[in-house]
Amino acid sequence: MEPAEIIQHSGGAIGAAWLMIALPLVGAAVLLLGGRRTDKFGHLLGVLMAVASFVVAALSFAQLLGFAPGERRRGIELYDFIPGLAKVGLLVDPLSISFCLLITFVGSLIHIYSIGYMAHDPNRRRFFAYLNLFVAAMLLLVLADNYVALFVGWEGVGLASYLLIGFWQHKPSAATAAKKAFIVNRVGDFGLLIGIFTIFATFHTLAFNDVLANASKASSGTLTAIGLLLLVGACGKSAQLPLQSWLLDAMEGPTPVSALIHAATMVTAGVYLIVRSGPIFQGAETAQLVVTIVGVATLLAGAIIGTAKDDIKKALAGSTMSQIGYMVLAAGIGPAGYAFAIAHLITHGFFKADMFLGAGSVMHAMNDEVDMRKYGALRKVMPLTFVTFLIGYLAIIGFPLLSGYFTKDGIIETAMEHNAVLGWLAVLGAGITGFYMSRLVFMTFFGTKRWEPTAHPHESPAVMTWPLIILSVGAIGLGAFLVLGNRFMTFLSPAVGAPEEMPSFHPFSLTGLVTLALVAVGAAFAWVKYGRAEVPAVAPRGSFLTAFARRDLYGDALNEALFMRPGQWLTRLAVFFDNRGVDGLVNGLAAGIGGTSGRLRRVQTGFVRSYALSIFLGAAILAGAWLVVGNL
Amino acid sequence: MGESITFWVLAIVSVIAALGLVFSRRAVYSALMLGVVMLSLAVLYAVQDAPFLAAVQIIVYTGAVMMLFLFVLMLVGVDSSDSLVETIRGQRFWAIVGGVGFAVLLGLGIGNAVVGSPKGLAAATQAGNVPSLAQLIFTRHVFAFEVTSALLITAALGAMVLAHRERTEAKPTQKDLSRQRFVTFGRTGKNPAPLPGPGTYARHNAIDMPALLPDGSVSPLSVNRYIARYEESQGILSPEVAQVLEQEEAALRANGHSTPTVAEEARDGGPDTEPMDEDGVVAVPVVRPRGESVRESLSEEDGK
Amino acid sequence: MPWLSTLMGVSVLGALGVTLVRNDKLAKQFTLVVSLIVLALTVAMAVQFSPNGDKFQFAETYDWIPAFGVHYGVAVDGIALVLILLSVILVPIVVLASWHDAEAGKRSVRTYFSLLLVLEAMMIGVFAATDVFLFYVFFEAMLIPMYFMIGSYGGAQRSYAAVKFLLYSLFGGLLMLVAVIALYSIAGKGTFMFSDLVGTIQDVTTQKWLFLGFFIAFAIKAPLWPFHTWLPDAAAQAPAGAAVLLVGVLDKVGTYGMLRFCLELFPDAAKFFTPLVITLSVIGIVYGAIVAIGQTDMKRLIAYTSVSHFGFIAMGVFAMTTSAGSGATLYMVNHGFSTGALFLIAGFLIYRRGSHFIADYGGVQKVAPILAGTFLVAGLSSLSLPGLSTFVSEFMVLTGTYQRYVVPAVIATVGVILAAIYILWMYQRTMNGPTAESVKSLPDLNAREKWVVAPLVALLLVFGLYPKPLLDVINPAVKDTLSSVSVTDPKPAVPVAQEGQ
Amino acid sequence: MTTHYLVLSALLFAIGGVGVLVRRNAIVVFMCVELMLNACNLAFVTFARQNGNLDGQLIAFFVMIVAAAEVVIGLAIIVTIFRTRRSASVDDASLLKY
Repeated sequence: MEPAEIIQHSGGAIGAAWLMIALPLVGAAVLLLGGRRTDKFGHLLGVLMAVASFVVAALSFAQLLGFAPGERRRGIELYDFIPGLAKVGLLVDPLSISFCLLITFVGSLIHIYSIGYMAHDPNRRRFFAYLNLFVAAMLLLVLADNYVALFVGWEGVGLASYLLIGFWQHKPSAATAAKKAFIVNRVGDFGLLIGIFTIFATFHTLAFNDVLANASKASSGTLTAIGLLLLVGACGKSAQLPLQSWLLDAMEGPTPVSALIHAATMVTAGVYLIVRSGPIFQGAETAQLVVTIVGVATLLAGAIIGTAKDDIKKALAGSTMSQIGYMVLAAGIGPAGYAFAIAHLITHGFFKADMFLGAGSVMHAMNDEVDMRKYGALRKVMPLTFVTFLIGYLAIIGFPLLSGYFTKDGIIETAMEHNAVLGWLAVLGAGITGFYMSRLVFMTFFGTKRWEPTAHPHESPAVMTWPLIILSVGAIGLGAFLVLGNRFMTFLSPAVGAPEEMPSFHPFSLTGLVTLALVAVGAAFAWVKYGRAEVPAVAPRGSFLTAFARRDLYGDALNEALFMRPGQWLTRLAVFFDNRGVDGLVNGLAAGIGGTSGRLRRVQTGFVRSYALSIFLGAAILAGAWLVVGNL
Repeated sequence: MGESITFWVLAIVSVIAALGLVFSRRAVYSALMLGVVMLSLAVLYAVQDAPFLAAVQIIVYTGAVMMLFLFVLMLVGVDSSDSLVETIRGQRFWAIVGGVGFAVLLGLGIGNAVVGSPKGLAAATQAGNVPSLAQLIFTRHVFAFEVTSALLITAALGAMVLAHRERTEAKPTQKDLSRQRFVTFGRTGKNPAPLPGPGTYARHNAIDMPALLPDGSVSPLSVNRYIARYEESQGILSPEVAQVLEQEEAALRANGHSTPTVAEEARDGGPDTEPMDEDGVVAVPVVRPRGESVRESLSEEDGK
Repeated sequence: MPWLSTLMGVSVLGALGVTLVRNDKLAKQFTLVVSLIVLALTVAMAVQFSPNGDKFQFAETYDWIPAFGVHYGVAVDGIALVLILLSVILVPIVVLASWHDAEAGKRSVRTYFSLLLVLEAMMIGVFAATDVFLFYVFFEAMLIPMYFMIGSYGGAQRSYAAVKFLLYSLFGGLLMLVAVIALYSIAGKGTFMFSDLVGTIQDVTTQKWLFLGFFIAFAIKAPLWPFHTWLPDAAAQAPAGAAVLLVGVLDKVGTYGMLRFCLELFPDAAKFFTPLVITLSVIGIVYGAIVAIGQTDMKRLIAYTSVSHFGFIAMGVFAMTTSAGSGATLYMVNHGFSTGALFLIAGFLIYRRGSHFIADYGGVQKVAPILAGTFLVAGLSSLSLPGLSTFVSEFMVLTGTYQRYVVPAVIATVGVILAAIYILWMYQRTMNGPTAESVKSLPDLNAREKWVVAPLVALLLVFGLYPKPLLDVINPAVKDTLSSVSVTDPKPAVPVAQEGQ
Repeated sequence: MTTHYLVLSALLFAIGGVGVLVRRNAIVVFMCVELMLNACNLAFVTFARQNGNLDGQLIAFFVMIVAAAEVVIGLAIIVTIFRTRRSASVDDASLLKY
């Protein structure tokens, strides 16, 4: 089934969809330009704008549901952005509205949570300004109806991410992490940009509508090139191999940021891009294959990294990488996988945000300690945090009937049908997930107290726990709601197309049982190692594998050896070459002329008579020349 | 025919004079040679229907300009003469090459040029040479003429400015000079009093008469060395004066000095005059650095 | 109304007026007022410009040297108009920014501001000239005020930098003079008017030689690799305000000249040399960026980023597609604002701390958040962040170039990554991290400085989101230029029936 | 006859030129310059007669005036230099060098 036609729309909530972007943008502008004057109400304004944006999204959604399924793609023209290249417009369709709801809803909750989390930070207003900026950019990314506007949003979220990772800029590690995130993302953008150039050179338009409807007319070589280039962009933004290295460092940012940007929304933009550009990938099998390989590789790599991290946020970040790997895998499969990719994306947004915020709550209680080896036995002190975290945990490992069970299993099943090798690797990933997430929970909430003497943990205030509760509700039920009866797939199909045959849900398929078994083994292994046994305060050295995982699979080392060192060397060489080579040539020329002149000036003896002699001889020569020429 | 004769005579004279101008060592001779050239040219002008210019040539050049030259020569020193030894390498060779080459080239050019017979100025000077010229000057070229007047005034002013020397300190008064004399006396024992005039106590006051001291003996101070030498060479030196000179010579020899030669005395301004330096200090003969080059050129001449 | 002459006349009269004012403070205020009047007049003129009317508008032509057919001929098309706008917008900002710059040098304040106004008149003249000889005169005369601004009011090595700047530019200018005279005599039209000279040189070999004469002058001015080494010295030594005008406007004359003269007068030669120029541009983009990364001096770093950016502009000019050409023209304008902001804010920072070495800073964000924030915005515009105007132009240049030259465009896109490295690394080293002891007491931007930065940031943002007003003016002019070179845009591989595009 | 005058003029001019070059006494150098000027004047006067108009004579007249002015200034300069340097040699005034 092909995607439906886009219908130009005006009026109603959808006609005002631009407000979704504009409201948080205004919030950000007021807070940034207003300066200290807005300190008092800055956080409230930020929350208000996010919630208002959610309201618009919800109303739009409601209006969209009012149309027949085939008429649910609504385009809104805004203005002529770059004459001849791109007009800016919004595309409200099931795909984008799903994202909008996720972004604004989770975003609003995290805004609320941040009121409590950042209560003591003198720059809270600026924090909310950046959060608002992020929400605006992210919404532009998903609502854009062409690649240029998408790219604007794409870079906008990158900027917000940069600003928020480096929010505590006085910490050199935070500043470096922010810069790294931006630069690695730029490498991805490099691919995305060239992809866009290729699209323009091929189609002479950048609007989704025109490009995607005509994608099948282009040669498969072109489509493969475009697909791979878009994948590079997606890898950068979604922290897929080989551009994954920035995500772990990005945990330097405040925890709500990690929850919103580096778990729930921004990092899934790559998945959005691949799904949105579906027709291009469907015309290029090689590109699709590469997408699935990247997805599987990343889901395993993320999981392995997650097993070895003692930093609670980095462990969660590894898990995020891994889960996005699942989504990318699904997105690479084609229309059969799109719905599961997006559904997993949404449920992941809920449970991962839930867990990140839970982790934030723990850190808030433990004086911003992130080392899990210094936690333990927190379940009694922070019961609410514990329960909500536990729900998120169960959801992610795929505990039956919770969200992850439906969406992740859906992906694994689809992958299994598509390609058995990929499918089994995805199953293996699920098993590892069971291990590292259990490890995390056991180390944090069970076992004995290994607290620092100064730590006095306590439950967080209501403004922080209520978002946790709401998110955990989503983590429990959203999966079942979306997947059962192919509800989401049907909803999404006007936007991304649908497979020939709707999948049916088997509660006890072979794959599902094997997965469950592997997860149970992983969890049990974690219980043996970290739940029952004493957790050493200092990490044991561990095997080669542990070191491998701890050092992020040597990703940073590789980058350093392959790019940074040669880059530094190249830079030094270039500077030297510029100073001595290019400039040296010029200065050498100048010095040469100067030297020659220095010698030539000796001719100026100061004796008036020798000057006169040269004049006289010159005159004689002139007279001679005149005679010769005159007689010719 | 008459013109030809005049031309050839004057041409030869003027070329020889010009060569003399260039090659004579003494500047005064050069000046005279230049005068000869200018006079010859004046005649040639006259021959070529330019009587006014001939007159101007004589009046302005030979009269005024030449006088100026001689004047300056006197200021700088009449008998100073150039050494003709060249100091800049290759200068003379190339100068002569250039000069000869230039002359040959110009001569060739002119010689090759086809020149008809002169038109003559009869038509142009119907009103006479001077009135015709005057008419041109005061009509067509009146602006240039007026400008030249400005030029001349400027030149006159410029010459005054250049030649004027600002006195940087007060002129020494008689008191200063007198004090200076006694300072010198204290330092060198030189007689501060005026030299005795010739003829004091003597029977007559001719320049060759040494003054007599009250005891009737000859005052050595008053003996004019030039005249004494002359008279000695003529054998008419009076015995009193001879005696004085011998005594003086003996005294100097005892001190390890030889008798100063006349030339030396003349250069130092003679025995009677003590050169006063600009600073008002009586110069010790050896210390006179600024005049060195002049003296060197003099001694060069002496050597030849 | 003779708009263009009025603009220049007001500037020149203002410059004379400034020298007559006895009081330094009054002189500054007077300069500001004059520059604002010029700005207002220019805006009034721009409003009357009709983008789809005649190619050259507001034309004035008077005989200047009739014996050689030299005219005083001025007029503007879309390209010149936006560049003139750029100049007259930057001048009041620079005046305000340089309020105390001249005093530090203990030299005449009035002379500095007077030179600024003279420079403004010449900048207007050089973009407006429609007579090739007049263009040359302005092209060279512009050097004089800039030479004095660098040489008298610059940093420690100012005389070295000023002489280097002058010699480089003169060298190029003289080559151009030769070409101008040759053009005049070979064309044999007895006139220097641009419109009469277009299309007169048919012989390709002749075109090539004349093209080189013009191009080398422009490449030095622009500056294109490898003629760039004067720029870091001059920009680093010049006072911040002069550096802004130098890099923001004066150098644009080079790229403007390529677009106006090299392309239109010598179309065949331009096509012949395109591979060479594109290669030089691409080298410049990557090389400038890499060298910028390695700089330790803030102003030199910014100067090298400009080398990289000028590569983009030259590439856009010679890619000869509509979008690349318009993008390059827009890039000239945006780069003026972007680099201007960067130079000025770096100038404020340097003025406070007294050092231009990056290593002497750190953690400024904490003590001067507004300064740091605006610096970041300026920096982000330098790395072409979408939402800021530089993105639009860079995107257009790259898209346009990619249509015809895939590999150069791809290599040039690497510049996008490198830009992120040099800007963010500099920002991190100066603004982030623990606050260095020496900057603990740095004051934040004062009101005057905020007034300097605000318009630039506003322009970057407005044109970043809505570049249409500029592009509407630029596009017809670029299309006209390209049609006179007789090239057309490549056709798409997959034609798409578009609605309304 | 004209040719003879002109050759004489050229000869005198060349001699004057050589004199300027070989003599060191500033006054003599000056005299040689005057000689050259006179040689030129001779040519002017000759051409005046050759071409039958008075312009040549007129120019010669102006040359004389200028020469007079020049001599006045030149000699004043020589005197000044002599007063400070005690020398009239042009080689001694050789400060105009590298």
